[in-house]
Amino acid sequence: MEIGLNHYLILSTILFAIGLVGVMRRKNLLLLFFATEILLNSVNIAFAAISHYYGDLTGQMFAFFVIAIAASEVAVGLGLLIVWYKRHGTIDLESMTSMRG
Amino acid sequence: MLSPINVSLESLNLITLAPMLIPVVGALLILVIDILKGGLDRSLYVVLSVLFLALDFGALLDSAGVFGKDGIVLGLFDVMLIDGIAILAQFIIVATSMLFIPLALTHKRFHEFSYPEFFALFLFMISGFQFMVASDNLILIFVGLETASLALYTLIAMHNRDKSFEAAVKYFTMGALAAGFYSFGAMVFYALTGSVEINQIATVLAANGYVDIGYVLVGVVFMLGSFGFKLSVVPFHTWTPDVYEGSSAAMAGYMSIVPKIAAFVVAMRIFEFLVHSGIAWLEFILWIMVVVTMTAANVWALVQTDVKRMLAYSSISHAGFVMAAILVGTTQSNSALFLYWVLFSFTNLGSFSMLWISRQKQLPGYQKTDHSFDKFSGMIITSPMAAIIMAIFMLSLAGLPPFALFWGKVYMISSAVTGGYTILALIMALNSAIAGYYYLKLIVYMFMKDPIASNVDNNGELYVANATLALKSIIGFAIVGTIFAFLAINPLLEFITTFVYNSGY
Amino acid sequence: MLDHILSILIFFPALAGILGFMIDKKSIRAYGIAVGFVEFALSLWLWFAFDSNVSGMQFMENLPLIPSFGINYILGVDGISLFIIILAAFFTMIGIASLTKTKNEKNMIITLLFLQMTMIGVFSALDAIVFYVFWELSLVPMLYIIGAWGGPLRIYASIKFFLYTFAGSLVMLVGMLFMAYFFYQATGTWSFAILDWYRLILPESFQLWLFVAFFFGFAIKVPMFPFHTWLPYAHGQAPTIGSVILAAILLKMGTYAFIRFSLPLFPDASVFFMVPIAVIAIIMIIYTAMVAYAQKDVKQVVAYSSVSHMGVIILGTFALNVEGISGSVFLMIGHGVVSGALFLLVGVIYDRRHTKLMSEFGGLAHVMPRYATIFGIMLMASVGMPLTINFVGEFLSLLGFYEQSHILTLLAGIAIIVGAIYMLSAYKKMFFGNITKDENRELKDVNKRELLALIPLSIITIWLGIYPKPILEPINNSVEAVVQLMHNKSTTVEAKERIPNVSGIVISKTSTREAH
Amino acid sequence: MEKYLYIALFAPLVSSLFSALFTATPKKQFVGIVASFLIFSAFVSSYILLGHIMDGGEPIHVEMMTWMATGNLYIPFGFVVDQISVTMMMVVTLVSTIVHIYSIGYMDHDKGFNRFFAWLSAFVFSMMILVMSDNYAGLFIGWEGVGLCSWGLIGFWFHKDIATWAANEAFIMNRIADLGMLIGLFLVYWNTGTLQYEGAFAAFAQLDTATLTWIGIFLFIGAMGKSAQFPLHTWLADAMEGPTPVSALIHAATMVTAGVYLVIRSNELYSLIPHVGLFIASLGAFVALFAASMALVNRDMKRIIAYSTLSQLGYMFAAAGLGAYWVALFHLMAHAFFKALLFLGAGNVMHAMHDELDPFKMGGLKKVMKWTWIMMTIASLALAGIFPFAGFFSKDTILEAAFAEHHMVIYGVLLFTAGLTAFYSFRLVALIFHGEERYKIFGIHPHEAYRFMLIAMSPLLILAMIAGVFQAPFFEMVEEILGAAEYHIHSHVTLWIMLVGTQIFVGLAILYAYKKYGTWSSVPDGSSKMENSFIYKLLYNQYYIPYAYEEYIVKPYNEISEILWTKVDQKIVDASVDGIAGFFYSAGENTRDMQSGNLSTMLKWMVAGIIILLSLAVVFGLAARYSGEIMAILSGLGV
Amino acid sequence: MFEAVAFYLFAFLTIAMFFITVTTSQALYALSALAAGMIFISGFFFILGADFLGAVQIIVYTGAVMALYAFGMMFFDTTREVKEKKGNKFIVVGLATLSAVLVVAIFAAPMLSSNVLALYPAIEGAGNTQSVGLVLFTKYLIPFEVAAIMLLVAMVAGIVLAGKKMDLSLTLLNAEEIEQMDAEINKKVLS
Repeated sequence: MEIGLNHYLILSTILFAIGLVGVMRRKNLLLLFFATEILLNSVNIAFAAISHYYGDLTGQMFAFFVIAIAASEVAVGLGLLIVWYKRHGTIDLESMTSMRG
Repeated sequence: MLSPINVSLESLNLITLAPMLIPVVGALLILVIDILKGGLDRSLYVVLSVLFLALDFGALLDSAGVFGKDGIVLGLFDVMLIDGIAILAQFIIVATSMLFIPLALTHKRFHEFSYPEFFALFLFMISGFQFMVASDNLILIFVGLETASLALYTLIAMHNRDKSFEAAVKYFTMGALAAGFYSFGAMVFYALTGSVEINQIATVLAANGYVDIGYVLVGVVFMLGSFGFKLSVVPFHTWTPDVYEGSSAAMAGYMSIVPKIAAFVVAMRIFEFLVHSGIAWLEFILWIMVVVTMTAANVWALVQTDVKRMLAYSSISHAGFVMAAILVGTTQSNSALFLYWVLFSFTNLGSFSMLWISRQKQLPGYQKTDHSFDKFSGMIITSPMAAIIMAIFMLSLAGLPPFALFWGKVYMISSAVTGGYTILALIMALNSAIAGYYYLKLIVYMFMKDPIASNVDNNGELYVANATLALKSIIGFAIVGTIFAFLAINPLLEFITTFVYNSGY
Repeated sequence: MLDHILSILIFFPALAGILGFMIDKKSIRAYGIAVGFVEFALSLWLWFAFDSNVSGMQFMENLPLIPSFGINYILGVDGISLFIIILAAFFTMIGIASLTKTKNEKNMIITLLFLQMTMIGVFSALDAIVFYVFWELSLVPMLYIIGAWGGPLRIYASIKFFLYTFAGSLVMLVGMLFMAYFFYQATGTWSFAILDWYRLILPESFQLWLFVAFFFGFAIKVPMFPFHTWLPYAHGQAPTIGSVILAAILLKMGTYAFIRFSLPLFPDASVFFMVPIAVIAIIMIIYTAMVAYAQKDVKQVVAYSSVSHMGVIILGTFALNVEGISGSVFLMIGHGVVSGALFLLVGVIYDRRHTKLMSEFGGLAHVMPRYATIFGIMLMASVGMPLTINFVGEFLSLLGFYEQSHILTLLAGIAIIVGAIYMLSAYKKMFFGNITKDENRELKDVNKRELLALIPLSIITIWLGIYPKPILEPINNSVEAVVQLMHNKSTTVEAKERIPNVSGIVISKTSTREAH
Repeated sequence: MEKYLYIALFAPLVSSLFSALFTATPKKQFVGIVASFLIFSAFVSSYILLGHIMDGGEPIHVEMMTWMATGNLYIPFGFVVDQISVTMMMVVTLVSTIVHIYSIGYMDHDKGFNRFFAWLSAFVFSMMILVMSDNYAGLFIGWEGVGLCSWGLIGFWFHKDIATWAANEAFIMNRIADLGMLIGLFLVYWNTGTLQYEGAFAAFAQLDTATLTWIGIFLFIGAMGKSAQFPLHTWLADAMEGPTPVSALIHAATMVTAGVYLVIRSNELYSLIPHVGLFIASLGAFVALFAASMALVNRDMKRIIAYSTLSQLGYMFAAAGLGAYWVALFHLMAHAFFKALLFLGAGNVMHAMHDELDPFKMGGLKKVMKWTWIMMTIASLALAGIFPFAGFFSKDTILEAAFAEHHMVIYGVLLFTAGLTAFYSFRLVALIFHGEERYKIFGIHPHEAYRFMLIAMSPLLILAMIAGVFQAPFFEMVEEILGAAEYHIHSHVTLWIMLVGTQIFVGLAILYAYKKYGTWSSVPDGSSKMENSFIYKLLYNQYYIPYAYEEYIVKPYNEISEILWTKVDQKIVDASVDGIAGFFYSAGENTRDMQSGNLSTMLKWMVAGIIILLSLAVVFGLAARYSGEIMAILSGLGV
Repeated sequence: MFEAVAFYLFAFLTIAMFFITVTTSQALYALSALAAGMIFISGFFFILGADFLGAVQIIVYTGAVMALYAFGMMFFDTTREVKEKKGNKFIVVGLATLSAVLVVAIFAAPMLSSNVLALYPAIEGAGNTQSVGLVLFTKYLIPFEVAAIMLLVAMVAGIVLAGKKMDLSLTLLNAEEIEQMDAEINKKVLS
């Protein structure tokens, strides 16, 4: 049973879908951020796999930068959450509906 | 074993980096100044920013000269791609930024402009956008995009009130999702072609004759999702009105222009070859997206009660309108995109600035939001000049000749006509009529309603509550540009067309 | 100066308008009248300098604007546009002169000056985009006039007016862009110059589509049934001056554009659509006349009567022969004068009673004999009494169309019956009978300021009815050129038959070379 | 001679403008005098021109200036004085001079004295244009001009609702006919290339009969309106609401005969299409009878005379239709004299009776109004065609013409009508001037009119008596242009039998009228048997035609207008426009909840967008991949 | 064979962990599951020979990011049970499943263009880290530097947002209050 690229791609897609479920489902912003991490990680697997099967390093590069980006996002995201939490004592996204229509 | 790699300095073309590095240096300098001596006045940072942006602009002129002479320049292992559209986009980005940053010098003090970090982040953001447009490598595009976006989220939040945090969080979260889409899309393209460079992707796909059309489409879908978010294409637009409302008016105006032109350039790079490859599906989808975005945004704008939010929807609609250029995909349409955006930048920044100078800190009872329509009732009586200027901006946005955007619209619709998209051209034209309604609504309030008593008493002070010389100059500049645009269209058009054409678009 | 007289005519009022901001509120009226007078004098000079024997464009100006896209600032007048320009200058002048005291008089006068710029611009532009610029721009001052000084529904009316016409003209814009594209395909250069377009012979199928596109813009402006509903609102709500200018000049833009664009550019399509358009015109004539009859508000009567008369103009235009088109151009002038005067007259009574409902009046002839007389003259002109200005146009229009279709002309001729019905009944309701309302007993007859506007109009009405030659002759010369051009350009057999070959007209007179 | 032409033409205009200057001022006696003088000068000029023509002078033809010229169309203000027009000019100027002078007295106490003269002179001017023009367009100017003045004069007492209503009715009904006329003009122009009589007549010969028939029909429709022929006749009776001099001038002597004039003027056309002529003649005969029958029972003095006018117009058309143009013209002239006289006399009576119009409320007036009585009696005799008065020569010639042309039905009808004419005329005279003085019940003190009014009327009286003398010279004069032969009944015996028989028949009718009404003593109150008979009601209600017009044309027109406005224009046309706008607006209102402000929803929208795009991509991708198979399946299905 | 076993094992584990992350109502579980998932993912990297990436994954994600999140959790006091609204679960799951099924359906078909020329091939004989380094510091030098800027931006942003500067909003204060505040600051500086 040979593990081909498709296996990894399918795995990646499944994980991506799980991430999407999280993104859509979570009302707590922190947990929602977790889901976005899942999204990025799932793609990373695919990149690494493609890179492996093509024998090309670009995919790993991409994955590397994705990790960097994910890390930066966490910093900014948490910063925003902290400010919000300081004011409102919650990080539930239901508390952010002052603008609509 | 590894052999040492020899890289000649000339082959790197380091000069291609100059325009991006200048704002980075500026940002660092600002941070350093702040560390050395805190509490300095914002005017210092404003002027410094303007100076660096001016330098940046100078560097761009230089790049433009080089491009005019030698054509497309690649640099630093071909990661940097300085072609016509990159230069044009950077011109728009830098010029708009130069117009924007003096808006910090308001009469009232607002949180974001009081801190040097704002200006540092601002300059970082500009360099991020510049990297984004000056490359066809999906990785650099991604990194540039994220640099700019992260800075932008912070800039929005720094307005420091509940709505701005809310806006920043919404923008951020959706941005994270869009980043996921982007990386997934890039992954698909990489899987298909083994490359993350757009021209390489195009070459490989063409060589394969698009046999894997299904995969290509998946990649396209995710890319559409990601750039749809950036360009606020329906249904990825939902952040736009909230974010515009949450941020300061000046920032909202800025956001309606700069991030979008950057995204447009990248979208052009990605989708152009796909459209040309004759993927009927993409054409169809883009057609639908353009039409839906234009129309739906207009329809939503109709029912707004706040001017800023209305303008937010209107800029969604404008973006949809301009998306048509990517669909049409001719040299004329791509030139039209830039022409339109140059003209749009004047007008839209001007109109948001008009909101900005009338920004109050405490809202009177009749006013629910910062810039509700009621606020502008009878403005022609209390401050006629401001009302006329605002009206001209609105008329220009509505596409009424001879104001700036009319020429953009004409050229854009003409490109659709030339490209064979007759129905699209008609829909684009008729959308202006729908849009006319909500622009007129403001004019109706300003010119045809009776003023609110308290505004009459203080002689329309409300409308210039925030005005300083700097703001007035910017508005003056915008209004002159808006009215007399027709004088500049010809050179602008020739310049843009040359650049776009020589870049191969 | 004559070389640039058109530019001067266009931009003098605009400049005056801008400078007008600096003038004190109390003195603005005198300023407005002075500017209006100078402009009118200039327009008369234009007429004086105009060579009636030349059928082509005169006083041409050509400046590059966006040459790389073929947009140039080209101006010129011929017999068709000359008199409408003069009419525009004239009406602005007397409009300002007869302006009653309103709030924000200064804004009103400055707006009127800008409006004048756009009106003259439309009629002298020879580049489609420049034409479009003025065409659209004319909406803005009108929007303001209706919206700021109008009646209770003014905002609805003004927005409706604006958006309706705006939507229509956007379709027209697309048509123009197509036209330019076809020109580009044919010649390899972009051009929006109308005279360049005249040289382009399009296949019939293209003509049909383009005709339809242009039609939307023009038809809404005219306004043709069923696109006319903005007009009653606009007129009903607009202040007197707004209605006057709207009826006298702005509506003429549509019919003028038919002659300037649709006919010479798409002769085959014009023939193809002749019958449907004639049917619409007839519906306009009869239907709106009946609707006018049902009105309670005298201004609405005049408004609907405008639509009805515009139907006759359209019919004359689509007669596609010299008689009909000359007649329709003449009727544009005639209707401009007469409907303008009628609206002024309605304004007179509105100023006194602040109502326009006919049921509020009755027996006014007892207290306001001069008013009744002038109203009567205009009424008779409106119903097309011979020796008034309208008759010439109506007669020629119907006469012209009779060549194309007998039965349709017969139907259209019902205009003279139904026109009389609503006009006379309105007159009867207002002026005849005994005074029933006490408010009407003490009404003052027309004063000097009002006479200042009404007397010249009455004189013109009768003078041009008796001796239309000074106007009809230049119109005729230019129209002959248009008809000949259409005949030469037409490709289908039917069109060749329908459009007469005007013998003896040397087409080179209208040579497009003058444009370059 | 041209000078006289211009004087004849423009003196009335000057008069009108002069009077118009004083419209806003109180009554000025001199306005009437000046106006009358100017009209008189026109009469003198016309007389000189008549002399010129009678002497066999060339017709005078002038072209004053261009009116309309475009394309091939060329219409000048051209005027011609030939035999026909000079006759008309004489009639018009003579009657109008008399009416002007008469009006000075009649309108003595009226506020609108000056205005009246302005209108009246304007009418004369229009009429002069009508008859003098050398082309159809000029004729149309006059045609409409007289219509306008008629409107102004019928509605002269504009405070009276019924008067203004009648004015509008007259104008609108005429407009219907004018449309026909206009179409006729168009036909003439497009078939002959000109509207000049000369050119058009010359070209008619080359045209096919169908075209000529159409031209004839449409021009005649015009004539029908102006001359109030059935079915456009109702306005004439209603027009009697105007001042009586107006009725005399416009609705008896001049304007209403314009239709006849048109037919006579276009004799070259109608000669070519005798079948249309026959129709005209038949209609004329019908109207003659029809109008006379309504006059029998009417109880309004002026209306009776109006119906009589209508009836006489029928005679004229009958003559013209049969090709006896000169007879028609002669009857036109003679009729103008005695009918004007009749009307002016009626005016005197009205004055005397304080605007009372019901002859049943008068009676015995001959005692106080001797001159008026004489005049009206003679005018009635003339109308009835009693030898040797004017009517005898003109009307009997028509009968002869009908007889000679072997149209026995027309002849019979006309003959019968002659009897009716005599009856109703003398019914009127008897009721007014004879019998008991019923007016006393109403406390009226009648008085004779001003002397100068009576003197002004005297020329008409004389002409009504002696006009027959002119028959021969008149025939001589117009023979050349109207080219018709004298109508001689082949056998003298037949002729005499006819003449005498007619006279006796008419005489009996007069006697019957006198017998029945000469001693009338009460005011009918609608209870008598006759008044309740069907025929009486039918005739009294004018065959219910005005009622039918009101019910089936006017009211539906009002209702349809109202429906078109409130239902169609507002509810359909406008509502659909607003509907489009409303659709967009409500679309915005209904979908704005998509922007719920909830981040979770926004994220879901993004994902949903991706999913939708993906689904489309999959569909498309599958379709692309299996396009061959799909095509195969589809073709298998027979699609 | 080993590869297959490892793949399925790690696949199962990551899917399970991430599933727990998005479904659990306990924030702590979610955090732990996420961290575990991240580590399992690094397992894939090692299988695929991307050693450097695997190491970075563990260090950056599990080390830095997760630590940050953990601090965040403590700050936000999310240890208590998180309530998710029910009701639109169907939409959520439906959308996600649909997307997964769609993409899987496409990917299930064999990748045809697997004969792509590697532009930046792993260098024979060099370790993964060395190869990565070589590419990173030549071709991807600029993205690398930009990423540095990005991290700087993130740092500045984090400091600004989470720091004291945001505590008092100048946007909401009116002019007098701002003046007063400035005066106090000046006093502090002087004293």
